[in-house]
Amino acid sequence: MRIEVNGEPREVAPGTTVRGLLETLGLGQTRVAVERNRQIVPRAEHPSVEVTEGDRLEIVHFVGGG
Amino acid sequence: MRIEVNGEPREVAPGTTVRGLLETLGLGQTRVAVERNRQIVPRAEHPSVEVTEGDRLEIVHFVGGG
Amino acid sequence: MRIEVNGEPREVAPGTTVRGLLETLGLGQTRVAVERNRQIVPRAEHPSVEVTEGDRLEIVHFVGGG
Amino acid sequence: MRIEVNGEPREVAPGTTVRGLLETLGLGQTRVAVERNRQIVPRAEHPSVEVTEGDRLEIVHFVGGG
Amino acid sequence: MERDVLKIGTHELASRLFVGTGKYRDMDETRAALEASGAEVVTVAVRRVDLSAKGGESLIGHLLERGYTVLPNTAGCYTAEDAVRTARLAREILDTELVKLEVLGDERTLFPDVPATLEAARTLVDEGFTVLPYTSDDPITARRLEEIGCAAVMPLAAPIGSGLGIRNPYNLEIILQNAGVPVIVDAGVGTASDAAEAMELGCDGVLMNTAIAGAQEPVLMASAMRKAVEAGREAFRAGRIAKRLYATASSPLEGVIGSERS
Amino acid sequence: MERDVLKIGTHELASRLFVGTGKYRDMDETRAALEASGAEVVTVAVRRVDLSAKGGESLIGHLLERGYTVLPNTAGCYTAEDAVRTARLAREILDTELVKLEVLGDERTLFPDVPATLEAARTLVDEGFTVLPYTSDDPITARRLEEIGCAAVMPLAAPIGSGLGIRNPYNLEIILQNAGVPVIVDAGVGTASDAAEAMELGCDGVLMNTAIAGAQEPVLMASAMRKAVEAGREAFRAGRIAKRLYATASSPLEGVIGSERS
Amino acid sequence: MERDVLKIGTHELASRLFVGTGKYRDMDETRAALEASGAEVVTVAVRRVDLSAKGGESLIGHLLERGYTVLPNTAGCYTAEDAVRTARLAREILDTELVKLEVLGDERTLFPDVPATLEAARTLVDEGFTVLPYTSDDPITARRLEEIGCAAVMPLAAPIGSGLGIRNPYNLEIILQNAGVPVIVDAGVGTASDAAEAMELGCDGVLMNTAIAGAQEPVLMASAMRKAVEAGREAFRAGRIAKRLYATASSPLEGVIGSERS
Amino acid sequence: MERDVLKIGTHELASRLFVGTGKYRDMDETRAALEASGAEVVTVAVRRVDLSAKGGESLIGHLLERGYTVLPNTAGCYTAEDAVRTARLAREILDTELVKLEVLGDERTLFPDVPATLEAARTLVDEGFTVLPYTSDDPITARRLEEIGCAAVMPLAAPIGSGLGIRNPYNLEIILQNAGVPVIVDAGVGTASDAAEAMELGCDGVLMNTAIAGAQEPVLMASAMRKAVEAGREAFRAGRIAKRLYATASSPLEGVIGSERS
Repeated sequence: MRIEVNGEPREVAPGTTVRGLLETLGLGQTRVAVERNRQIVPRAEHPSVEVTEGDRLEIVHFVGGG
Repeated sequence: MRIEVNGEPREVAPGTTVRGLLETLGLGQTRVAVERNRQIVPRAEHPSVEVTEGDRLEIVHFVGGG
Repeated sequence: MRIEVNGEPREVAPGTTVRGLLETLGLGQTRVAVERNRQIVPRAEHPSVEVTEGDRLEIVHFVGGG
Repeated sequence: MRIEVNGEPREVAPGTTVRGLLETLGLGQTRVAVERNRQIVPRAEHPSVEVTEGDRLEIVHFVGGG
Repeated sequence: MERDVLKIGTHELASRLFVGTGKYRDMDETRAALEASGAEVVTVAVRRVDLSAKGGESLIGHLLERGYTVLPNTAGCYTAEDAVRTARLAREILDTELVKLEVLGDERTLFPDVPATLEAARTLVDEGFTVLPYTSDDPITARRLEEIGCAAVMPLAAPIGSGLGIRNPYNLEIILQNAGVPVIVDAGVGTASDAAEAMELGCDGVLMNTAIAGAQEPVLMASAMRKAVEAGREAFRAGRIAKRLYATASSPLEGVIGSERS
Repeated sequence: MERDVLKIGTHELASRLFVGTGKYRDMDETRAALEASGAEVVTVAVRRVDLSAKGGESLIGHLLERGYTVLPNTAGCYTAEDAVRTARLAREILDTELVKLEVLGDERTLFPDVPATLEAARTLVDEGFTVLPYTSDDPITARRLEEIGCAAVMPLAAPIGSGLGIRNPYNLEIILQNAGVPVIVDAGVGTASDAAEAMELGCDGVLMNTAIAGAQEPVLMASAMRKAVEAGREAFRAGRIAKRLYATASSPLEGVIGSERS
Repeated sequence: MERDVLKIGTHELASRLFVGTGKYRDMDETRAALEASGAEVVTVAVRRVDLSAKGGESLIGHLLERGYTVLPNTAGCYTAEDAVRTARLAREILDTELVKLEVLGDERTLFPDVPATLEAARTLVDEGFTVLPYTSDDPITARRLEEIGCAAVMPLAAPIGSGLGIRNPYNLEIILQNAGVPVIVDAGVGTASDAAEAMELGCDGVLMNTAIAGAQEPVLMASAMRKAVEAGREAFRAGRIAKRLYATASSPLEGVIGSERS
Repeated sequence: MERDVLKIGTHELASRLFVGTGKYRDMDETRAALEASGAEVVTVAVRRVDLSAKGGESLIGHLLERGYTVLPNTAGCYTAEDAVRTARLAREILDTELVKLEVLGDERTLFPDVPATLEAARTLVDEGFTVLPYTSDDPITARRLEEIGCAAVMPLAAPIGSGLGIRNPYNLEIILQNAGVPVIVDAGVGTASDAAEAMELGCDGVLMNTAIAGAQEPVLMASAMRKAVEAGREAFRAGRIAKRLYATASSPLEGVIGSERS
């Protein structure tokens, strides 16, 4: 199943949750926020929300800035 | 017939035109612009346009300014 | 015997030493410097140097300043 | 006869006057001032004053300056 | 040397000093000051006719007779709507497309209301006005006004009538480097050197009123401003010397008398 | 208005701009720049005649023919003795009592040697010279020079040829408030607004050379400086408006359209 | 003396220096500089996770562990929409209502887009954010932002990273006199005296990043900035002496030796 | 980091703030302010003992007990002779070779008399004093004082007690670039940022009295000045960022959300 993460195409298994995706990406322990098709997915819903074909996700975190 | 000119009430005869009003006010020879109920009355129409009961007119000219 | 101290006339007994004068003035324990007729009298000589008729003395100390 | 003019050695005939020297140097018509051994030679005396062996002359004029 | 002309919209101007007509003691002083300033463009305000007043002498009559280019302003307007209304009335009075757009933010600073100024500028440009907007010294706003189609941008040097001079030459420099339309400093000039400085920065003109009308001798100050604007413009074109921390002699180093050196 | 004349010694001047004659490309440029500057007083340096050089065109001849007042300087002198010697030679060349006294402290800053300047000034005043001394912006030194009998004092605005402009207007202000002789800013002016600013402070004149001769277009800059000095002087006499942090409107507050206000 | 606390929204701060976390060589330098700065509030940016990169050391982990108050910014956003989106994401990451709002006008000046900043501020305030908006030094815009409900206003002193210092203290003064919320100078500070000057004007705080991170020795500069902000604040509270053109002696006039005077 | 020590003559100092002891309300305030300033060197004046007065509390006793390095001044002297006499008396009181040499030019400006200062400096150096001369900001005079053998030079920033701050940083810069002895700004500082600025220019120290004693809260201002001098020194050593007209982002340009850019 094709989705887009941070502007790049990715293959994920059907039924993958946001939480699952984050773990796959090695971001299980990282403080991030996730936008799915421009809607924020609250952390609490990461385990339940499944990504679907064509979803565009943004996964962001904090970096040094002024 | 009551109208308002530059914020003050005035009595004018029915059928008074803008042009006529200006002359009454001694502004026949002065460069002014006239707004009638927030719509500009083009100079060309001053002789034809009649003021009517309750009209609110603004008569403005140029003064020194920076 | 008349002398002048800090611009004011004073009577002192003949044979008065600089040291004696300072004590008389209540300056025995104070850090001061003494000029006698525009010549500094070193502290070591205060006990020995006698003031003489007409001497002009300056007794100065430190005060707050910038 | 050796003299020095503006720091450089020169040969001149004995009996040469300041005026004569200036003419020799092509400065007859130029507004200059002459110092002879650090003493100014007034213009009026140029024709009469003779330069002598070892004289040090300065011949100056105006140039552009701020 | 080719003529140094300032083009604003369709107008070609030889004088880069724009002057206001407010705050003078009387018409004679106004006349004399305008004359001494050498200005070609003069600003006027739009106000209600005072119906109780006797006619008196006409400012506008004098200006037209002398051939000044009249620049109506929207001074005193605090909303885009009032400014647009005022501009339209001005055009109706004089059949001029010129307008000095002012939409003010508050009465203490008389600084512009930036969003409202942008909004009014859009409307007036659409209606065919030649818009000269009074604005802050913010380079972003200046560029937006140019993009909207204003014929010039007129950043303030300091608050209107404050006489503080050019408070932030850095912003003006940025505006100038990025502007494709004339930049005219409007407001804040206090004395001649302020006007010269603005021109030396590369500004295309200076607009002032209080600095002249408020001086102890307005006519003499008008002459000073005329010369200052010309001086600053010429200095800008002449190419000033670079600044150095140390000195460079103006007289020759060679041929100095005094043995220790020559 | 009564004529605004500057008196220095016995000299009465209408122009308050004094210009140097150094560093120009050639005599034509010198001529044109002096002309454009409107200056009446021009400075020259005293140097050894170059005996190897062909006569060439005479600067001094031109200056006298045009009726300029020639002000010889002692530029390049680092001791009171050399300066005095140079002044005497200058007087011998031209029978003028005028001298611009410079005794320099070092070659990098070309700042004056204050004690040596005071010493040379004493000697030259005693010998009947009309002494215009180049000095630092130190008010004490300026007063001493006046007490000695100098006809004017000429504090620097910044190092000679630096173009930094008036680095310390506060010192100039103090000098001006305490001076009984003309105060002429000498050195440091870089562009027109600097000259105007000096005059607005109340200075009686400005002397410059590099700012004009070193500009990319010296003749145009000379014209700019003429206008700037006149502008600054007129602004000073006209009485500028006071500075305020807040604004004051230049258009009437009454009669604005827009109901919420009228 | 009572504690001098700065309140922003519900936050009480003892340090008035806000620092960024960008541009440091590495985490060690970041750590040491933040430590030396004494700052309690530090800004961070929101960016996409680089999926190709190894985890590396976590900035945010360090900040939280040390108890810093994290202030997410919307740097890099050029529209109100992007800024709002970024703020929401930041809140989701950290459950913080704090946001440093930046909506930029262009990439060369990084000056704010005033209308877009106002629009984004409205939205974020409505959504319950504690909004600290980066803005120009325009007093009108500052007041609008306060009216909208921003918890502070953060006018720039000069362009971000320019190090030019306070280009227009007059505008800051006007902003301060009319502000009912804390005024924090954001951007443009170059060195310690700039920070002290901002505090002496009465600003409630200073935010900087490049001035520290870009110094040759960031940690030493961080210490300098900490002291400068404290010094400026204390000087503001201590009430400086008035400025005078002339001198006033600091040593007694009486009792000086030297006959001519005593 | 190696210790940052200031050497003057044989004295090694950790604090670069020198403070006067004049104009305080009483001894308690003096004590507290000196304490808060962190200064090691404090200046005192030499005056006639008031024979009519009761002993009162001794300033000098306190200073010595606390281990301050006492720097006697010659304040109030208008001739080289009086200054030398005063210095000798000071040495006799305290067996110190230190002297802050002041020879004043007049009472309104309290500017130094340059030739008299040079003369007195020669004498005192010959007599073995460690001479710290108060001088104008003239680079030539500063160099002469160094050549004479002064242990430091102390140019004024502005008139004593004026609080105008550094009126001419250009001259200070030239002095600093050419000095081989410590340069300490003496007089004119008004607030913390002035002191920081002096140190950032590269000055080795700052001496002040009125700025602290004349503040509404002298003790708080003393603390401010301590921090300001440290801040300025650290900023100087840390190497500030260069000044740029345009901006440079402090947050990363990569990874911003918002499709139009990422």
